Amino acid sequence: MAKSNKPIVWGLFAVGGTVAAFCVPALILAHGLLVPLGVFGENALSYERVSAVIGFLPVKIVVLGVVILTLWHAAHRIRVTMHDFGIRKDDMVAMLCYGAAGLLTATALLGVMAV
Amino acid sequence: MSRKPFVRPVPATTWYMRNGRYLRYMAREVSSLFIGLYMAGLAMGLMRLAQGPDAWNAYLTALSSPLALVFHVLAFAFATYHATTWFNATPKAMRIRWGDGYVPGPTVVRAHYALWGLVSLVILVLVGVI
Amino acid sequence: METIQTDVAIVGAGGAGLRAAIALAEADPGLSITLLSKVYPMRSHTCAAEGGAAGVIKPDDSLDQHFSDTVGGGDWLCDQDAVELFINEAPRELTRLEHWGCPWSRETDGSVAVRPFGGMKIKRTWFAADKSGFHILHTLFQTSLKYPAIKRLDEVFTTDLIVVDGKVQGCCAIEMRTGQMIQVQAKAVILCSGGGGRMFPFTTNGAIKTGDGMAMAYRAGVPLKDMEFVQYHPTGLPSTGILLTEGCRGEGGVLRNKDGYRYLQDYGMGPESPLGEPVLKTMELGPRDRLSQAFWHEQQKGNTIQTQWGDCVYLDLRHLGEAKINERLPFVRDLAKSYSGVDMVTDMVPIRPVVHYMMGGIHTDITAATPLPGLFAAGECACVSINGANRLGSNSLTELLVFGRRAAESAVAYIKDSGVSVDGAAANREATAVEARIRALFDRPEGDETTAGLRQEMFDTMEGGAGIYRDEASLTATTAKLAELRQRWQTLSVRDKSAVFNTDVMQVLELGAMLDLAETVASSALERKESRGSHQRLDHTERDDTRYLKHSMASYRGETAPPAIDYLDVTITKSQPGVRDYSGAKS
Amino acid sequence: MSERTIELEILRYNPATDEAPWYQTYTVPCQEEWVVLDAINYVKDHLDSSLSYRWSCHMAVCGSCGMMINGEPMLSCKAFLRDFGRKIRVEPLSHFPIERDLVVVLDDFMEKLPRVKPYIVRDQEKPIEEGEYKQKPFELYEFKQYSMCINCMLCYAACPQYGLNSEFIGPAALALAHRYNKDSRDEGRDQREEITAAHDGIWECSFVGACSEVCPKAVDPAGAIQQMKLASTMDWYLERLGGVGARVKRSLSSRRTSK
Repeated sequence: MAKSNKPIVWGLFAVGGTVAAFCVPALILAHGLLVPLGVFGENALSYERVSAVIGFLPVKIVVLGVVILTLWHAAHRIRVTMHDFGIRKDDMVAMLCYGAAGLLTATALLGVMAV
Repeated sequence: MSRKPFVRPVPATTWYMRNGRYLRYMAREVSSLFIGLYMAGLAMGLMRLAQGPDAWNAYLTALSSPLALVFHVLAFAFATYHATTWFNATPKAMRIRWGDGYVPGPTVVRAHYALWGLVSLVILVLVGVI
Repeated sequence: METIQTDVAIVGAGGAGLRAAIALAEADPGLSITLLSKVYPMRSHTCAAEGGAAGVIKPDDSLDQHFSDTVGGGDWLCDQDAVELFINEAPRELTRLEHWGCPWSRETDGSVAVRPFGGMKIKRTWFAADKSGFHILHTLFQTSLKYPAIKRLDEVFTTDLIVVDGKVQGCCAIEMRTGQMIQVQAKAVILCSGGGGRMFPFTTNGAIKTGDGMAMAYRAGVPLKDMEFVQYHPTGLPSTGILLTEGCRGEGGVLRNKDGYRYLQDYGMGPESPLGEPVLKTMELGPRDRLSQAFWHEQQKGNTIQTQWGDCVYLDLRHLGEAKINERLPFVRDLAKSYSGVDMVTDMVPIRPVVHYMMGGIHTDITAATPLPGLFAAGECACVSINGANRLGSNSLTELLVFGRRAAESAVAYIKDSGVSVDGAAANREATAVEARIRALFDRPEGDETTAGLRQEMFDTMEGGAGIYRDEASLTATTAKLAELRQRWQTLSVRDKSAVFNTDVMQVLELGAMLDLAETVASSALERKESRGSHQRLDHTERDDTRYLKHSMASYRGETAPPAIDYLDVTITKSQPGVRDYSGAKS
Repeated sequence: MSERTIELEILRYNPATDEAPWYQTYTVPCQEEWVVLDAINYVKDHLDSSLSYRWSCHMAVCGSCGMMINGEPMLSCKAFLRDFGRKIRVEPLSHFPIERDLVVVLDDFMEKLPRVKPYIVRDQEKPIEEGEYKQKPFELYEFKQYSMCINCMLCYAACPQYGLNSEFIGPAALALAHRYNKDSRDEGRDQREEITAAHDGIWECSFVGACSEVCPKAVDPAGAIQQMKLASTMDWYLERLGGVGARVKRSLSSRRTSK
């Protein structure tokens, strides 16, 4: 019987899951809730400041690392979750999940590198 | 042949309704949908940043819409749930040797929670300062 | 009826059966092996053994010492040639098990650790914490999966041997899942079917230990040897009979009566050893028969604790400390906590003697062969006899290995030397008769007798008349009662008429086997007018070597008659009967 | 001696007469300290001799008497009545075909177990004369927990992935594979990976963790499977690193094996 090729994505899933666990709750809290609610003031995440910070290469790498790893973590787990919900077309689900993760990876890469 | 084993079917789409353990598992798995959508939004945001100040400001405005806020409240809850389940399970998957045994699971879990607190604080401060 | 043809059939897939199967597969890969078991192999009762397996490996030990401990422990009723062979083979077998992956507990340098055990002058009991039997069984079972030649028939209840022209040519069995009869035609059969402790109400034995194999051999004409010797384990949980390993005492646990007094010193096992420093072969490290008998005397004196499950004494392990208990005795700690609500780290555990092991069994010679050509036996169902009148703890797990393998080798030699072939037509006739007998059970008219009712009466009479202490009156009453119960069994009907997994018919057959065996126990005990090892008579309190340095042999005389009791000389090679001394007075 | 009466609701199924399983309720007088198995034995002995179920040791080590008790897979010999109310529902283990009453068909597990080679595999056997393999306390500790499995099948009854896909090798068999992989005497991991790392092996597990929660012997199959995933993932990447990866892999495994 052929060995499964799941290790490729599972490695990303595991590392991404750890990164997501450490970073995502605080990120959502800060960037998705506190900033829009004005807790950090009117000028929080202003274009100038954000683009200046992301201009640094080390920051680019960290931000991309968090975003991309978390995306692949989510993509893999969504694939499994679809199976758990009774959707049994695993090949198609996998293609959609990983395809979306790939597209979003490219989007994030393009975006960050262009800043 | 007198045998006639009876097979009880497992409902493929609703099996997890059978008990609380499975429901908690599904909640953990569903966290990936929220985390994934959130990250998709963030990736888009980074693209908007590259497109210039107007695009970025429109993105920030969109973030304050009620719909976005509701989504982020939910996403925050699921992401936190993901984090706790993830940290609690870590010592099972990764065992760290310590003398003639392994670092006790609860110690590993507590260390993760401490680090999580620290990372979260850094993120909050950074976003607050920026 | 389905017919299976095989070279060797093994009945029972516990430690001995699995060891025999592996030995057969290794002896000749071309051999076809059929391993029948009424349960899946990993359910076999070997899994419940806790303490360990004895074998000489340490430099301070010697084969001679293991020999004299065993022979003295058996009150000189052991066949000494068999003991010698056993002791010589023991270390190799235990090492082989280590190579197969058995997780033996270790010393810090990585070598196998040994612990003290009752009646052993030197530490020589290999152990895997307090689940030694469990690990041995699973190691053997898992290792057996390597050999495709071993064809298992799991959950197949063997009912009878097929005997053609005075030779065993297979066996008949009920396939539980279909209810169909199977005949396994074989050139040789090895019985590894375990003991029958379930004929007593309070026992460490699992429900499956109903002595079916012993009864099968008995009905086929093989004498049962030394059946009066039934071992009580001194430390069982009172409510359930759950075993608390002798390792508890090996690690330093002590027995106390209701006043907290270590009473064993009053029964020739003193002087009292300091707490936490057990002295080998004295006090709590005395043999099981002596300890159980001491309990009985304490009970007579009113020094026991009355509990809702009867009289008890205390097993005290508190001084060992939590760390040692968790390392060496985690399983029994959990058992005592769950089933008796007592944490042995902080409290003393109420315990009482419970039936544990049958020294007697199917008569075999030193090669594991029975007098019936083609039939071999090993393990608790057999009596070779290395255990004599009282088995030392940790000898039986080793016995499974040594004699399981030996039975296999003897079976192979028998097949090759005798050039035996199976007479299929005659075997089929025998099997058809067996099938008719089983079918007839279903046709018995439904009367008032119930399996549970008869079983309870058997319990009562065995406990009352053939327990730790016996006398003429109690044994006469018991034999009479058992004769009556065997009669009444003839009218016991199977209420459940269905085919698939019919445990009702299984219980009827098991009860029949137990009643046959119980009668051999009581009759042999009645005839042995002396006290020796686990057989203690209140009316004949001394050992009598002139008349009874002999094996008793119980032979079958039909469905209604009691067994004929005969005697066979004990083989003595180098140790003349002496005094069993557990006072620590001399070496 | 305190007594109580319970209502035992038992799933019955006789293939000869029943189209489908049904519940039968028995009123059982019990002792306070009884386990559910004692109550079932009472039914068998005094109320209904046709009830079929498996049991033997009554001390949680033979693994025969696994059942669903109030929906939870448990050993009935270790399910104390004191932990339940007056009404107790007993069913055969989930995810297995019912042979009869509380007896389930175990063929599937018995067929899978040998496939993971649950025994010591070595290139070269050590002669008995050379004595035992040395095994340091840590080397024993590393696999001991996974050797405690009694094959009671509670984990399969708890595992939803096994329920959804019976091709899945499942928790107990995988934990046993892990037990031998982690044994310092063993050299068979690569052979076992052919099965364990294939589609129906560890990758069918989504780490629900139910197996470990119901395990009566604290084996933690879920943990074992995650560790196998981690090791298998490392292998996958190392195998694709060419010579360097192969060297790292070799040195990782040779460190473990006692010669």
